[in-house]
Amino acid sequence: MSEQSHRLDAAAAPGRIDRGHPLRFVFNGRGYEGFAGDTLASALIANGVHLVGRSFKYHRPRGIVGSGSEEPNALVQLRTGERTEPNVRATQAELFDGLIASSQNCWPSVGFDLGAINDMASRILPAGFYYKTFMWPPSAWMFYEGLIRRAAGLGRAPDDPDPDRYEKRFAHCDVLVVGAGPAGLAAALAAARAGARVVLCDEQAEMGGQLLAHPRGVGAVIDGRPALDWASAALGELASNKDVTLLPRTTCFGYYDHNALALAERVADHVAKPRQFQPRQRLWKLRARRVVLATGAIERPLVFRDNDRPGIMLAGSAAAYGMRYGAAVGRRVLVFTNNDSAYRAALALFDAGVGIAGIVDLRPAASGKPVEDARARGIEVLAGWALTATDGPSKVRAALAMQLDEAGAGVQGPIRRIECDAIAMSGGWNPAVHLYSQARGKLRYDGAQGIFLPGRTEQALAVAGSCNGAWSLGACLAEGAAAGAAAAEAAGFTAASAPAPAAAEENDSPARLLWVVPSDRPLGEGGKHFVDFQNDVTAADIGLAVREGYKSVEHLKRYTTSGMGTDQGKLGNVHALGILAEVTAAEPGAVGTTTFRPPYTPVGFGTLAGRDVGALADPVRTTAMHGWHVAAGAVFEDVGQWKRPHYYPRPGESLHDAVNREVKAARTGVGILDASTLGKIDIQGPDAAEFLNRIYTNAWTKLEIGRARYGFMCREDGMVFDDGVTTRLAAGHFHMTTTTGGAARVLSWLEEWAQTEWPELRVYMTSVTEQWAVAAIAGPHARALLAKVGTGIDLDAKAFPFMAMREGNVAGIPARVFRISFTGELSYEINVPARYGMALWQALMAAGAEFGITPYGTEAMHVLRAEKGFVIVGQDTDGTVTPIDLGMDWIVSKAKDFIGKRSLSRADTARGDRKQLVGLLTDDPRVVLPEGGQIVAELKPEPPMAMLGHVTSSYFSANLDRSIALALVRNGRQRIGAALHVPLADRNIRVKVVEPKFIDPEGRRQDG
Amino acid sequence: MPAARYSIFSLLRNAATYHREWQAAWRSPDPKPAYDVIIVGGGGHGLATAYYLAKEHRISNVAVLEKGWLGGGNTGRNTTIVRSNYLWDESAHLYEHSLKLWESLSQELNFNVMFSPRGVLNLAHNLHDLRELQRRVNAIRLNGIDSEILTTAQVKAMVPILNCSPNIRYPVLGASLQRRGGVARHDAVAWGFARGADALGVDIIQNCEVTGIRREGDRVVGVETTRGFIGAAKIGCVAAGHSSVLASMAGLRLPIESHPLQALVSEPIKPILHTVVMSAAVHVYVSQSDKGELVIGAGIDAFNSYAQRGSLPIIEEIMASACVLFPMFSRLKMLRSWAGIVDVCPDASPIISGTPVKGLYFNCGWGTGGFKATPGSGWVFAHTLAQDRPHPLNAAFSLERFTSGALIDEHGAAAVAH
Amino acid sequence: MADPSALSPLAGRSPSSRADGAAGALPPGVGQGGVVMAERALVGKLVLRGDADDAGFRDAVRGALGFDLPLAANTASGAESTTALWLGPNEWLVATAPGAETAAAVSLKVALSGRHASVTDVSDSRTVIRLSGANARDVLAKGCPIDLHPRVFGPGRVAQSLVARAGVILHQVDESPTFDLYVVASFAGYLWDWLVDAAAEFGVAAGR
Amino acid sequence: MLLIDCPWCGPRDENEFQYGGEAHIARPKDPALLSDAQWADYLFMRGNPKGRHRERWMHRSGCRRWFNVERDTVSHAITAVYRMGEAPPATAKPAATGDATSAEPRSSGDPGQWPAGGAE
Ligand SMILES: Cc1cc2nc3c(=O)[nH]c(=O)nc-3n(C[C@H](O)[C@H](O)[C@H](O)COP(=O)(O)OP(=O)(O)OC[C@H]3O[C@@H](n4cnc5c(N)ncnc54)[C@H](O)[C@@H]3O)c2cc1C
Ligand SMILES: NC(=O)c1ccc[n+]([C@@H]2O[C@H](COP(=O)([O-])OP(=O)(O)OC[C@H]3O[C@@H](n4cnc5c(N)ncnc54)[C@H](O)[C@@H]3O)[C@@H](O)[C@H]2O)c1
Ligand SMILES: Cc1cc2nc3c(=O)[nH]c(=O)nc-3n(C[C@H](O)[C@H](O)[C@H](O)COP(=O)(O)O)c2cc1C
Ligand SMILES: [Zn+2]
Repeated sequence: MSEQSHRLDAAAAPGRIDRGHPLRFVFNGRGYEGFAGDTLASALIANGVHLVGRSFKYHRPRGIVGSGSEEPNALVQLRTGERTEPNVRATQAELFDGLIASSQNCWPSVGFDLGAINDMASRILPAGFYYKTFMWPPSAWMFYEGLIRRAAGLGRAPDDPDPDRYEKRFAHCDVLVVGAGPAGLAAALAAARAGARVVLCDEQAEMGGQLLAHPRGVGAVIDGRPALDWASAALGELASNKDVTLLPRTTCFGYYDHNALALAERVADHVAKPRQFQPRQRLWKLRARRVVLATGAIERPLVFRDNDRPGIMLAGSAAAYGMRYGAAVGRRVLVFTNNDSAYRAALALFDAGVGIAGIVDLRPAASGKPVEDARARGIEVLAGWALTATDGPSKVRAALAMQLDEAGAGVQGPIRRIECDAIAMSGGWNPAVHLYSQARGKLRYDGAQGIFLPGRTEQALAVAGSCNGAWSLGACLAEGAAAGAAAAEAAGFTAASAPAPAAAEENDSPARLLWVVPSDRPLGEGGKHFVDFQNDVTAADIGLAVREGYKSVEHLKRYTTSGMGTDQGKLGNVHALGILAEVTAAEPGAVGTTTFRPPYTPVGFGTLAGRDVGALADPVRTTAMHGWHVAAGAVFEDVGQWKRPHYYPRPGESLHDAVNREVKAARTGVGILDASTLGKIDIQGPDAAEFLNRIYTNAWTKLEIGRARYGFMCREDGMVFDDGVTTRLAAGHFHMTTTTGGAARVLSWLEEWAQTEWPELRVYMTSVTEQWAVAAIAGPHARALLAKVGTGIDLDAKAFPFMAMREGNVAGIPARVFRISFTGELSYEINVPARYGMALWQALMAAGAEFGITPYGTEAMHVLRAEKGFVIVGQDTDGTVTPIDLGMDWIVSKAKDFIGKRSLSRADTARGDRKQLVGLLTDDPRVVLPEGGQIVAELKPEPPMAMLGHVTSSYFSANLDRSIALALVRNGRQRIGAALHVPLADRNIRVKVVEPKFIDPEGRRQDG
Repeated sequence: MPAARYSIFSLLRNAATYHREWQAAWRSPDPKPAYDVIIVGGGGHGLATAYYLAKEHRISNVAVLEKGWLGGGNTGRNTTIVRSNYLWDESAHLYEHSLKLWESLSQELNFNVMFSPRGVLNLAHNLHDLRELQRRVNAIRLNGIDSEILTTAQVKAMVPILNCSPNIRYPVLGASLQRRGGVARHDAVAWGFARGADALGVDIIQNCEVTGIRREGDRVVGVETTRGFIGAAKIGCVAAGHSSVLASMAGLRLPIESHPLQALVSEPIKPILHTVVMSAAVHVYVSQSDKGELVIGAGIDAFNSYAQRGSLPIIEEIMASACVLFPMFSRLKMLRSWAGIVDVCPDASPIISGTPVKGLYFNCGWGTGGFKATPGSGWVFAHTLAQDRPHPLNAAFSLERFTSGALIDEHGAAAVAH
Repeated sequence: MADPSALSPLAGRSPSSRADGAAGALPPGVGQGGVVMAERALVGKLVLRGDADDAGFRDAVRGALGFDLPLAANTASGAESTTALWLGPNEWLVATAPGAETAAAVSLKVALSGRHASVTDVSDSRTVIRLSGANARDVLAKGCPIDLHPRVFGPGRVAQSLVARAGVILHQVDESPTFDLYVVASFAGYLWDWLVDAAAEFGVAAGR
Repeated sequence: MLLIDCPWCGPRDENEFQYGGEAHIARPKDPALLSDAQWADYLFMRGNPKGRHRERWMHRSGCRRWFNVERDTVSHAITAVYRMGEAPPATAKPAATGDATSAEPRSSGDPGQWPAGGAE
């Protein structure tokens, strides 16, 4: 365990850490110690560790650049085993006891990485080099690609499933405030005091924003007391208000339509592992009446030669490590800036006991209070100078400085070497306008500051604080308070006109905008000026892209990959377009930004998936008799969300053994099928019959009460949509059945036509699919079985004919019994209220024992109906088939209009040689055609072969002791009797085309 | 005219001069007053059309007018899946023609489009899926295109990270595989065709939006643009999601609705997925790019939209499916999500066709799946424009089919047609 | 349950659905019953359709049920053990005590005879999950997009919406808060499991 | 995600609704009298405008009623909601296809409402 060599003195830099609470952690195999309140990055810095990772393309050594979500470099592989996570920003990973992390994208180690060979070869690897090479020989790309793939990528995915839990929730509020810095706190206070329901979120563990870390916050005074005291009082007030929700560790990552926002809360990432039932992360799906964006600003680097060495970091972050975490980023920190804020950082560091090697300021006439304060402390200020190079193999150890020429285009004079062990740079601050832009807010370019600011927006949102370009604490507080009050008012509350929290104003001198800091060598001809640290994009790459014509900012991004890393260019994007503007002599405002997209920072797949995985991935729908099927050892089939028994194997039986037994039982004894999943719709109203006339292809007006009829529905394009049997219960009352998959779809379809097209028809529809459990019994003994269980119905074939319905009490249970048949056998579909489904089934099974009652599953059902040539919509049809194609002309009314009728007479749809339903018999009765087999008239030794259609259904029929099949075949009706072929990968099968009816074509069996 | 060929040698040569000597990949000329043919839309299809017009038909007095930046439409925002395993003959022939062009496209264009035939798997999760896969595989094979069925064990061997447990909600029961399918680098396709077309004399004009189509009687004479009127007797509109907007400029309506289709990428990780995996039933399709991100396609938002943005529930849905199929994805992170505007036809097949207005042609309706067709689509459309009649490969993809009813319904079994 | 052969969809899960209370012991979770769950098994349910603008229809229904139908969208009305929930401008769900649905249906049909109106027994189509306890709203918020804050939603309010992947009719019964979730039978098992899992972090107890 | 104001239930999340495409496409009274081309026009051809679009929605997980919405297909701003059978708002002229007519926001203070904007 090493001691914390770079931890600052508690008196000079107390920070927000708990020095009484040490935590141990391991980085790259070595043990260290930090304190509660540290991030991994601050703890590493406290231990003097700067080299954290390797860059994406050139594998250059990289250190910590920032202190928050903007970090491009310090990405680590966090944790090990099933909880390992790649690409975690060390700057946001809170330290916990036992944390283990390692560097990524380096081999064998971060200190000595073989991939660094790319850096040596970098001269032939400029932006987009891969588009120009690796083309020969043509077959070799897959080889080159393999090498590229191995070199690319950053961290490693875990090998094992994620053991953690993820939650999601919806939330609603009057005012959402994003960012809990001074502006956000003031906004939340104002809105909450007005009585609004407020949500305040901040991506950091502790709320307070720059008050915790920025020189303009930490030492400041608000309403006469230390800023942090004010903040904790504000947070206390908010926490005690039951209509305020405080969400620390919560990133607002997406701003969607109509003020829908997405927030990711890291509930348990700061502990070794979540408690039982505690989610690791939680997704908040929030609908806000108003939004206040107080997301602050992100400091930007300076683009100077070799600006990527470990130890070179943002000045504000260097100050944050000192003041928030009590950690010194170096012992001799050189400050390089174009604006005043880095002076404040330097002063804060100096006062905390960090040596300052000097301040190099691009501005020739540095003046003003911060400059005077620095000079007063004896810090050397080099005004009008620039850093032209840096030195140090794995950490910066010196910088070279030269004087800038007047235009800032070149350097002159002697070179000064300045020894240092860290460089704190500042190129100004970019307002964090990401969410604002996601919300389609327009940006406005401020040429003086070289930044993009929120422009005008008509959205239900406001922007406040540094995110809006307010740099002084006082202005941030005032903007926040005003925005919060206005948001509450807009949401219907009355805000008290209390004065905003006040803080001293202190204005800065203007910054000097230099997109690229020149060095003594031409750009790209010595050293590298990095713009995008993670993806190794340099200023020279941008020049190259422009030369090659990739001048649109979007082309530039894609050609160079600038801004496409895990940080999405939070540091480099504005520089990239600034340089682009400079090279193309355009206005940065005209060049524009690339598109801001969700998420603001990367969000876990697991977080987005929530609990919709594993057992809860999708509802499992089961019928009232499901428990019986399970106990009987049924094998289930997924039909949509339903679990249906596929077959009921007895010990030692295969699928085919079981199905053969089941189909025989249904034709010789009695079989029983759970048909509960069929869709059922109760249709009532004086115009119900007319409504059915328009929906179904056949006519319904004359159907007698108590009788049933089979019908087809088409879509308006004439293609079969669903089918089923509908029964007339009373003059204006029908019971419709649909396919299992069609249940919901058909009801919606009926509702749509009734409500939108024919509101004059008096008809009401109600789904009763699940009101009724259905047992279908089929077979010669079906009537005897019913008689045995008792029905109170006259079962005589005349009294209760085929296609009729009777009400009775089956086995003492109130029932509707339908004499309809999907098997062609004597068959009854017994509907009972679902609560009695199990009782009915058990009664039938008990009474059926003497008849050898045999439960059968969907496979046997399919065989039985195929033996009869009954089609299954969705299997024998596919959305391109009309009722006429199925040979069902009889069901298509000539007399009346119905949905889809007109389409049937279109040129192509009326053709006589369309694909039509036929039966197929293989020459060899043992051979079962594969479903989906394609049919040809003429066999060729090799594909291609012209296809006529395909096998839609195919089974071995134990009842016929041979195979049978249904197929859609071009001009099939005319081919009956002809021989065709089904060529498969490994053999060809010869078939004969037959009528699609294999058993009992006259339909005698259904009468028993 | 930039003649410099790209190669490792040219890279080395240019390294010596610090890459200062590279020329623009294409010129940026001002529009001429008139062209023989105007292509509206600088996506992959439009640029390919121009390229093949010049290359195959020697018509190089051609302008490609693009309202924004080349490839900024769906070409630049798709999940780059390339395959030709389509059900119907018409589709299979068209996409297969395209796939053949892909196989030598980098060499043809002297621009590495990184076509990577790493195999495309389509998973089956229930018996219905399996039956449909069989149907497709048989049809595709008989059309002379490679396609095979894999068992669950074979799928597992090919994609070890896939959850092939029988105990998940929708287990993997098998898959179809097209080995010649894969992915390609989307941007490179646009840039490569642009560079190729430019070298043959085509004018590529960016930031030039077509705002009107000028007709004289029943024929077109040119287009109004944000850079003024440009004349042409033949106009080919290849504007994907904006096709209806262009059609309305000529007083036409199309059987097209525009919807946002989303996609997303994860942060880059070391290689874990070496093929393309698609599942229509649970709505997920995923591959891993050469940079290491997982590229994942989501569904369309149901409503018409011209905003290139989608909604979060679609992303939640896809992530749940992805985590069910690939449980170790759960701790990876979504880096960026976006949307394109797709032009959806009722039968999920494209329209490559003349119109009732003489000289006006449309190539659209590619919806969620036209990237794979880019070279083939340009090739047949160039033929159609040059000869004033369709090539046999695109004859069936006419506007007329909506009147006759001869649709090419690729919805049937595919559900998602990427 | 008077009739032992009648099984409710959650008979295997909810102790309240079984005379012996034995089945489906709930996993405990961490807290002490921040959420209480029970099935209200076999509650009677009728879908009533008719023209709300027709005073004759309203009067007839009042005559049959003894109270006025709720006419304001997403509200409920009722008397004693019968409740009517607004489902649509011409659609209500009438919930009765278990077993009382048949009589209610008959009196409605009689009262409405001769009118274009419909009464459909859907008692077995859906079941009712009763959710209460201090964290009931937190659990619902995990899957339901409706704002259930007391400022917006309160006793007597009804909403049809989604909870996770199940459609529900949500009825706030009292202030405590207690919610009745009417869910289609085949989704009840999923919803129950989903709720138990969602409630685990608060602790879940079985109610009656 | 859109916030859609169901004419009965009030504002609800989009995921409770089903989209029903372009509104006001009446089914021809006598389809048999139409030519194939006219029938195809009814069946398949759509305005698909960029800008103001009148479309149908159904409150699927709610009251199950169909209704009409006027929405901008670029900004997604909803400018009107009206019941089946009701006339579209008179003030708004239907957008010609391709014409990105910008709509006035319902009221700038209205929560959750987007103003219309131009193309991306
Ligand atoms: C998220 C997503 C995933 C997808 N995944 C796949 C996939 O995996 N595989 C696959 O094969 N396909 C996929 N697709 C579909 C595929 O991207 C498209 O079909 C294909 O890229 C269309 O190419 P295009 O050149 O026709 O259109 P685009 O690239 O969109 O080009 C059309 C161009 O026309 C321009 N334009 C429009 N109007 C005008 C005007 N008035 N004046 C001038 N210019 C105009 C546009 O700016 C645009 O650049 C996907 C699409 C999306 C959105
Ligand atoms: N030039 C300068 O001197 C300068 C520059 C920048 C800031 N400052 C100072 O910084 C302070 C700015 O105050 P402020 O309140 O505007 O900003 P802030 O930076 O104090 O607070 C912004 C907060 O928003 C959070 N945040 C950002 N994006 C988020 C997201 N998507 N989701 C959740 N949280 C997110 C951040 O974690 C941060 O805590 C002032 O004190 C100001 O003086 C000064
Ligand atoms: C295949 C593919 C891979 C992508 N990879 C990345 C990536 O690594 N990083 C990134 O930021 N964006 C990536 N993108 C997304 C683009 O940044 C961008 O979002 C997309 O092209 C749409 O453009 P827009 O967001 O500018 O509208 C990728 C896009 C595609 C199509
Ligand atoms: Zn509603």
